[in-house]
Amino acid sequence: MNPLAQLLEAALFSACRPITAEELATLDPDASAAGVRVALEQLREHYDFNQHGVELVEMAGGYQILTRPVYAAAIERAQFTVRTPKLTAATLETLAVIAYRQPVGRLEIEEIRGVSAGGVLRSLQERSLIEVVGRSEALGRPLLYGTTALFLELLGLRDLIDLPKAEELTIALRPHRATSEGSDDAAAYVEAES
Amino acid sequence: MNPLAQLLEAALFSACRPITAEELATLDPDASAAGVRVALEQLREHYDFNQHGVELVEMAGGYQILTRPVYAAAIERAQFTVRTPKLTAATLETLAVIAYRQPVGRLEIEEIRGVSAGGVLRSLQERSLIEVVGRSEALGRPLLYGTTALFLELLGLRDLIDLPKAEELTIALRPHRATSEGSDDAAAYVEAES
Amino acid sequence: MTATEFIALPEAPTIALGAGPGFVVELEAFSGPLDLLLHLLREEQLEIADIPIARIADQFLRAVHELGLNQAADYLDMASRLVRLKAQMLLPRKVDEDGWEDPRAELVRRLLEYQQIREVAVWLGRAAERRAEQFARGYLPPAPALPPPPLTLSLIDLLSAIDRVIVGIPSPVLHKVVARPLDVESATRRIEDLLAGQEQIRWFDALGSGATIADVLSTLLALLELARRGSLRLLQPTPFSPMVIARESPRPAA
Repeated sequence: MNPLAQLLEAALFSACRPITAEELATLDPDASAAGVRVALEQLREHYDFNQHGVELVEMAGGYQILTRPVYAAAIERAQFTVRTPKLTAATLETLAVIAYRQPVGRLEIEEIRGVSAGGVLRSLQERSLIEVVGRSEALGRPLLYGTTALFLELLGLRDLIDLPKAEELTIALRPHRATSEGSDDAAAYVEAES
Repeated sequence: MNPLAQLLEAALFSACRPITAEELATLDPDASAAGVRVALEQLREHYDFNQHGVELVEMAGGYQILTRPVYAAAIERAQFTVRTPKLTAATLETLAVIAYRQPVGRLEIEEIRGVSAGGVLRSLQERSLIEVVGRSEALGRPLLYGTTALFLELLGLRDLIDLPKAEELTIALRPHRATSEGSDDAAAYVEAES
Repeated sequence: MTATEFIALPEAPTIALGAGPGFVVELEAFSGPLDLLLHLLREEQLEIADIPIARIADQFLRAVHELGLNQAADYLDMASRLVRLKAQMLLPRKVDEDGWEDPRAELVRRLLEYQQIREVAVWLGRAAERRAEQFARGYLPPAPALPPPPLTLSLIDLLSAIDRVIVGIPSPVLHKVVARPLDVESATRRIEDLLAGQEQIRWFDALGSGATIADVLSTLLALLELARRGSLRLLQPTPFSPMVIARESPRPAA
């Protein structure tokens, strides 16, 4: 491994969250962005080629070293660490609404899920999986929520675009408001319904 | 690396503490004590021979994977190991109450948040985010708190009136002094305290 | 099997509807009224786009009742919507009437939308499980003694905090309205004590002397509750005659 790859490995080992390429570049004043990319690639290949127990994962806009899934059961049995508890259906549904509709207010979330959302929203905020991203222009100017980097980390996603596309779902999702024109949107939606 | 060495690497990486050779042997029911020793030796040699940024260290009767000392300075400077010290939820909530209700006494803060506020108030004062701005007329003449200039600076606000208005929030909070008539407000305030 | 016996079926809860004496289901299996509704439709292999409202409304009401969800406002809200829809569907309309809007359209739209969200939620759940198979570094040596990095505080964080505070506020703190509280518990005890001693009592006995409006209301609520539980009977022998409160011999619990 080249010296930069070694430094990056040490840095990634010492961190407990994904580190962006930009952050990694600050480690060595002489390192270029391209150099960091090459070194990261070398590190990834080294882990794969030499069949290490860990791998380099790209996630939430950054890089992190994680153990390979195949060892999870043995490590848990030996009680060296514990797996993150499963998310409840209510949590997952609320996250799903926010992930696709963000920025989205509490009222819309409650309308879609058919249940009140106060408790779930609070707990998601406390766990930093969602955050307030602004306020709506609507009456009462309610707070709008969006997902955080930690949400991506929890799901092992690089970016929100890794979420399933509308056309990949069995039923087409209504495109969210920010990205589409009102009238076309409504027409397309009615079509999808029939 | 042999399969046991891979498993040991994953386990040592994910463990929350140094792990003894005996504990490591529990990972694989087929592994002998000798086998674990051989695999650990292979792991150590692999890290050294391939000039990894990390090394296998034996200490306090257990094994750990640690970054090599030569990288310590660079990693410490980059501060990847510590997340940026965000304020805790309790601190932020207390700060939010003070920002909107100032001047406000400890009792009212505790009433709103439903928990005692002494520790949080002290820590906010130590960080110069809040300060004592006066005493209430109520029984015992309790101290009243308000936010500081540093508070505005950190939020990038010119003035308290740049905060979202109470009426823009879901539930109207009591308007803060800057936006309302002194006398009425003060009257309401004395009422609230008694 | 009674309605109080639940078996955990995490993936696909099966409900024995109609045929059996009750349900076999885990309460937690439903994340809301729309979920329950989708489940009923699936069980009966019915199309979302063409819901037989009358049938599904009855099944929903029965499910809510038997699952003990009567307390949950969200379920009751849906139940009342379904009952209203059922009534609307019964209204006569001309065969070739233009502009007739299917009263079910809104419900169908919501169900389809919710189904999409469910699909995404399942996807998210799988992604989270896959991620949970990979561990990050566990042991971190103690942090070096460096000056703390600059404090970060953002308006967004503060707004989130305000939001959390608002959710937690029990009531506006400016006004403390001390209402004369209803004390149904004491009234219940008083009635039960009286009935322990005698077979029948009168309304005025139950009320006691010097009763305030709060006492009258408390007593009335206590009587209604006890009657609902089957602990007593409320009788009025003739119109406008004083109410008679009679002890009921305890029945075996349903």
